[in-house]
Amino acid sequence: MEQIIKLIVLGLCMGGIYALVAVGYVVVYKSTKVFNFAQAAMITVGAYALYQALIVWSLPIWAAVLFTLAVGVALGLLVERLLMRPLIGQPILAPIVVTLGLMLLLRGVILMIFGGQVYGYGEHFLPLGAWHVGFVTLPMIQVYAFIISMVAIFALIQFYNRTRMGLAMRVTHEDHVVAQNLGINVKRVFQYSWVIACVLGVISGMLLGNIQGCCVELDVTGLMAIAAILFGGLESIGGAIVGGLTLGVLQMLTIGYLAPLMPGEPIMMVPFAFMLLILIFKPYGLFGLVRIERL
Amino acid sequence: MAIHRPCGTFDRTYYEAKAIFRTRLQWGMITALILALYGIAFVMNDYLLGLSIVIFSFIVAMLGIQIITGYAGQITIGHAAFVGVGMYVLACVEAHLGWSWWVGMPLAGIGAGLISMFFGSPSGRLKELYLAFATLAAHFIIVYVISNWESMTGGVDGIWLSRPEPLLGIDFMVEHNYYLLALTLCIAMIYLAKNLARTKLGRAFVAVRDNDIAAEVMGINIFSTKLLAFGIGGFFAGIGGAMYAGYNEYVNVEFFPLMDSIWFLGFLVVGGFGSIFGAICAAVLWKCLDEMATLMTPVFSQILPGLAFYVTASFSLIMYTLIIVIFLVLEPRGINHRWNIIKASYRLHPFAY
Amino acid sequence: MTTSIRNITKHREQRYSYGLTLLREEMEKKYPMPKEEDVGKKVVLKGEGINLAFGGLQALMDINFELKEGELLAIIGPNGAGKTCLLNVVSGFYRAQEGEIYYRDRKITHMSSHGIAELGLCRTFQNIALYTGLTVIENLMAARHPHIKYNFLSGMLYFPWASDEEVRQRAICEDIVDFLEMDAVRNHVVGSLAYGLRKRTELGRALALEPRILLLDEPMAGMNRDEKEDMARFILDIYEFLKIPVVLIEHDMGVVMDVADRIMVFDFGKQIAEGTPDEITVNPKVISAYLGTEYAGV
Amino acid sequence: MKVKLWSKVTFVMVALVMMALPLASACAPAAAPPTEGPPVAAKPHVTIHNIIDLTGAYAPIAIPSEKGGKHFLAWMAEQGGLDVDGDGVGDVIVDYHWAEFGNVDSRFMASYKRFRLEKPLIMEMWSSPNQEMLKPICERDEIPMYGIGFSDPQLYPPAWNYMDCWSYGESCAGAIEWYYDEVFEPAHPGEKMQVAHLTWSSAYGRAGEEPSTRAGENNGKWEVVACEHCLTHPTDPEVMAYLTSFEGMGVDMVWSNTIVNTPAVIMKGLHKLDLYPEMVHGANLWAPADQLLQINGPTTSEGYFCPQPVYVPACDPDQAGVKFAKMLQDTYGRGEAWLPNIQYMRGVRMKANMTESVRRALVGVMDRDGCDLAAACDRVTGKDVKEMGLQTLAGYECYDLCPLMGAPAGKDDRRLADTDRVVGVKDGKVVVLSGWYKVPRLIPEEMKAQGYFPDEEVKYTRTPL
Repeated sequence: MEQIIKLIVLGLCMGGIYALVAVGYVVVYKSTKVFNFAQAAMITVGAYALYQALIVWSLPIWAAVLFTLAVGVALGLLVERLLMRPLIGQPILAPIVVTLGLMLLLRGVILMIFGGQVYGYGEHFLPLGAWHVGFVTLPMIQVYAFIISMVAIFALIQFYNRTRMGLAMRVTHEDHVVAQNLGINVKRVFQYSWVIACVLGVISGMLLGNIQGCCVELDVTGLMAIAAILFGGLESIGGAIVGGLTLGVLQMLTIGYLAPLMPGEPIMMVPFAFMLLILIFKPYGLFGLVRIERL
Repeated sequence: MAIHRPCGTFDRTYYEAKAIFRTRLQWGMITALILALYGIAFVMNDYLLGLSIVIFSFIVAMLGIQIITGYAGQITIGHAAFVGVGMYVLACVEAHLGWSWWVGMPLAGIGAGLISMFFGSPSGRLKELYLAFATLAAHFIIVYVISNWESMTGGVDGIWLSRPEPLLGIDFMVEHNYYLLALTLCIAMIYLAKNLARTKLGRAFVAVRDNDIAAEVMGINIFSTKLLAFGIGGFFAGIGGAMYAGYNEYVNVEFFPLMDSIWFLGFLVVGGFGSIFGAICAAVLWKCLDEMATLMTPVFSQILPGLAFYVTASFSLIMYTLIIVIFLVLEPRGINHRWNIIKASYRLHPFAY
Repeated sequence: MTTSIRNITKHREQRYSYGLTLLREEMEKKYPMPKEEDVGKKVVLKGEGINLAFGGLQALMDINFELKEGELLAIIGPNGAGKTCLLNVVSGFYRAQEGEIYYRDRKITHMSSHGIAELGLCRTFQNIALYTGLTVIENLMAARHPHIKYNFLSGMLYFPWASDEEVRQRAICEDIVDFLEMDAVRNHVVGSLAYGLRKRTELGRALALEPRILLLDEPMAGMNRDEKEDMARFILDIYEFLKIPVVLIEHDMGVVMDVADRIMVFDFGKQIAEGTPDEITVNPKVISAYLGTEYAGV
Repeated sequence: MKVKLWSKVTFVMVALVMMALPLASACAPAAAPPTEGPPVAAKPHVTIHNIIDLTGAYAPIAIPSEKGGKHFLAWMAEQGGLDVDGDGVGDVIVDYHWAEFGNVDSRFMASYKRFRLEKPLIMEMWSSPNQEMLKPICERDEIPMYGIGFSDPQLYPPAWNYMDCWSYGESCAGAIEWYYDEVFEPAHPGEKMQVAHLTWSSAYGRAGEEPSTRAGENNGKWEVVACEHCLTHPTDPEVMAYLTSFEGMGVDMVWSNTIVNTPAVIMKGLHKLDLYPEMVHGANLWAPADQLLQINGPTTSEGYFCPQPVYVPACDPDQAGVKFAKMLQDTYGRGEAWLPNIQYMRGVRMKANMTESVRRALVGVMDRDGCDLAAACDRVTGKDVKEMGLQTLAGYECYDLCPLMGAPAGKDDRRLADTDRVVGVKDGKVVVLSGWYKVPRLIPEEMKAQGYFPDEEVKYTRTPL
């Protein structure tokens, strides 16, 4: 029992970051109908950007974080303008290939700048240590990461609900043509979506870089968040949050209880096998929208 | 196509109209090309032969994804894993049953085809993006099973296997004999793929790709057609894998990473969807670029000492992606389309249209 | 006038035929032609109490219809009346919540779409749904799919019999292309064709599937007068040569009144009238549906 | 219009590249860069080869090692080449041909085939699956291959492959035994230590599992209770959940056979969950403590240890070998402050061993055939390098980079070192925790049954020196 509670608590902490990444996927998909596989690489970019600012340039924390966010914004603008806009109107395969390619491209760029070395923030970012609540040990960096993720998601929801641009974005989610006819600049909306997604990506990158260290393989977490989205459906932010938290807990429980029974590394296989099952029985995810096809 | 035909070549029968090569010149050129490919086996060194063998294997595997994604329109991000299944079926047949490569090779094709069909079966309900997710899941599951089914696959240690047994006194341990075998197989597979594309099932594939709802209402069973696409594509992947594993004489689970699946898809775009020629171009380009990346590293390290490691290390990733993106943005129909334009302008010269 | 397929493939020579000879010959081999006495009497397609709803929206309400041998039935009604929905239900693309559909006394309500198509219920689509990447002739060949006999293995290996079969089927498709007067564009990719030609290709594709009932969903929508006349001529010719019943959804009253034997009128998912063109023109319900109640004189 | 022009230009470029590629590949063997340094006409040449992975999973270890090797070769070129007769002046120019294969096996194989045309004397190679792939092929081609480290299937049965040190499994068993003897037993007398493996799922990662289990069964000191696997760069849930369940099992020690990123996450996990010092973590030599300290910072690195076969620049600055490596780095490196590290030392040592075996082979050929040096350079083969070079390296001092090059121990022994020393992090500093000791030799029983290692007396005990 103790074990289960420990695992669930830790899983929820990690689930916060998954939720953050998953929301990044959803934001872009809702607006542009492009599934951005490269969201995974944004995590790596965020982690390394913070490393560069915080450790190499020895900036104060606030400046380093601001720099990283700025990198996220710039990346979002660049990607949208250079890669995605020329692809508007092309068949579904084109954005899939481009975003997958972009993932590898960013990996290559990071390799070029930083080499294959593994880096870390040492003790310069969030405080280390742990809180003890009963028998549960709450690692501080994990709890901070969870809180920061939730704050970021909350800010995003407020942006959607409270601002003019948020309203425009919500309209665009429904239908591009209608939005355009209403005088909404759909291209601007796309731009905003990409920027938001990239910023979310670099935030999760900073948090993950702190927890796991900077390495080009950080994008694995991003790939796993794909499984989280399928729990929640591709088009719902609430679903992504629930999916992320579920995935975190599910992974913890899998490893805690299933892994001793099975050989090898189940961390990638189990979420994806689970996702495959969900897809077979619920082809649009658990809470996804079912589209009526017309002739 | 008609506009690309020269004036003066006309068909008198439907047999002529549906032939692959319709003029004597085309026949002559393709015969010369094939003879040349066979001929250079005896002047190339081991390195070039090996490179060509790898290219031939990847052409066959690339034809597989061309059939699944290019013709039938079912996006798969797990193709490298299907190739890997082919390698492992061959290796297991050789290691556990003691059968030779000649038996193992078709079994590898069939095994990979069946696995591919199994993971393609969600395509009955899933489309496009969701199918891409499902095949991504297939990649992880296949890799997991292979690296953990130790009694069958030897786990992560891999399996050694042997080259084909000598046939008619030809010893395939000699590099150029294996090259000839790979070339023959590759040409045969290209011929099969070409025939598939121009007959009944190929048209059904394209129908499903272009408009699956209409295809269903117009008498094509789309589920079985999609399954067949996965099966046949997987068969090609398996044969490619078997050719490749036979050349390396060893298989390991690290030989088909996820990145390869992405390159398969990406270079398919570069080559051009729905064309056999495009698949061939894609595989040749991919493997030649690979080799160029290897060859460039030492050169770079002399030009840019210090930096060289990092520049060259990322060369393949950055360069390949840029090529793919440039093609998608500027020429989404790939090399194949450009090639057709070049052919047309040659034929129509001096007229523009 | 009848040139046998055998002769054509054997002598491998270009021939010119008029009037779907090859297709008709092919169909006669499989099914008996309708008998004279059945025409206009024997029911070939029947729907009973069809109900279809999407969530809360009732798209079809208790529809009953009959199509008789050799009959040209037109379905008219305002936009959104459920005409296309009915065709979708008949061709198995939508599943009706209630009701049964019979084709020549065979229940087809739960058959798969492609199975229904193989039985010979062939249709065209309101919004063109061609295989855009294929040429006109390949589109027709793709529609021949259920009727091509060799399996995919002999296709891949291209055995002589597969080759012969291809040529035989090609001849039939070319015949259809000739009939539709599309010889000039037969090798063009349909994505690049003009609207009228694409509509015609759709008709050709339905023909290539060997229809025993032809379901046409607004074949003349968006066409000019000449094109409409051409299309009407093709429909009448098909009706004449193949002796098959045709269901026609159309908005152009002139065409409908000229060609139809019988007309069914839909409004808001309900069947409000049925009868010969003359009866329909004076039916007050129809007038109220089209022009408003004040014109209906009720 | 603009786009069209661009598309044409791009297409022409790509087409040209495509056409040029096969041509370039054909010319490449001839055009490969000949030397690292100015060519001297009069001296004869020999060539050593390397196929390395600088981008794949092994990049963090390959890059510093390769730098070390290159600096060493540059230094040697500056001395005038390989000094065959021992008079302090170089006699033979050592050409160095290398290829980066990015962990893509087709590129690896092509590079091997390309190098094979040059009749290589000795070939250095990285990454376990490819070494395994080449095991029978190298034997057939009579090319000795020299690897950075091996797992058991590569070492047993012996083939034409040599390794820079012991196998990963043996090193793992040695380090666990050290921990048991020196730390665990004094604190918990009479108890059996519980060991858990948390490592990669690849052949390299799993290399420690089976041998350490076997060694534990044989000496009765510890018991392997779990073998779990994580990703190359483990995600947090993996490490946290595994550690939580290890805590439930009462595990005393976690071992991972990986490169530095995995121990970094595990150490963080241990400290995050407050499991240290009840549970400690050790990893193999490729996860050196100084790198870990850089990544994690002093607090979360506390208590980490790993066995190392060479002197560690961070703790033995006065050793001659370390000074030598520092000199190399200062002269030829370009201001990378973190070098030289352990891997740099290993890289230097590998190149030193390779050139030394070539030197011994040249001397041997001159003796055998009675020819001069130039003729010997032409005549020397891979077989000569194996028999007269690599197999005679026992006791070679290797610029004092490490003590006691004790191997090869026997006819079938392919190891060029069998000593270890445990290095760890204590009070935020990298310190040496143990003296030098001989790692146990763990030959699988079935190998002995097959008749290998007849002259080998298998010792299961770690012998301190």
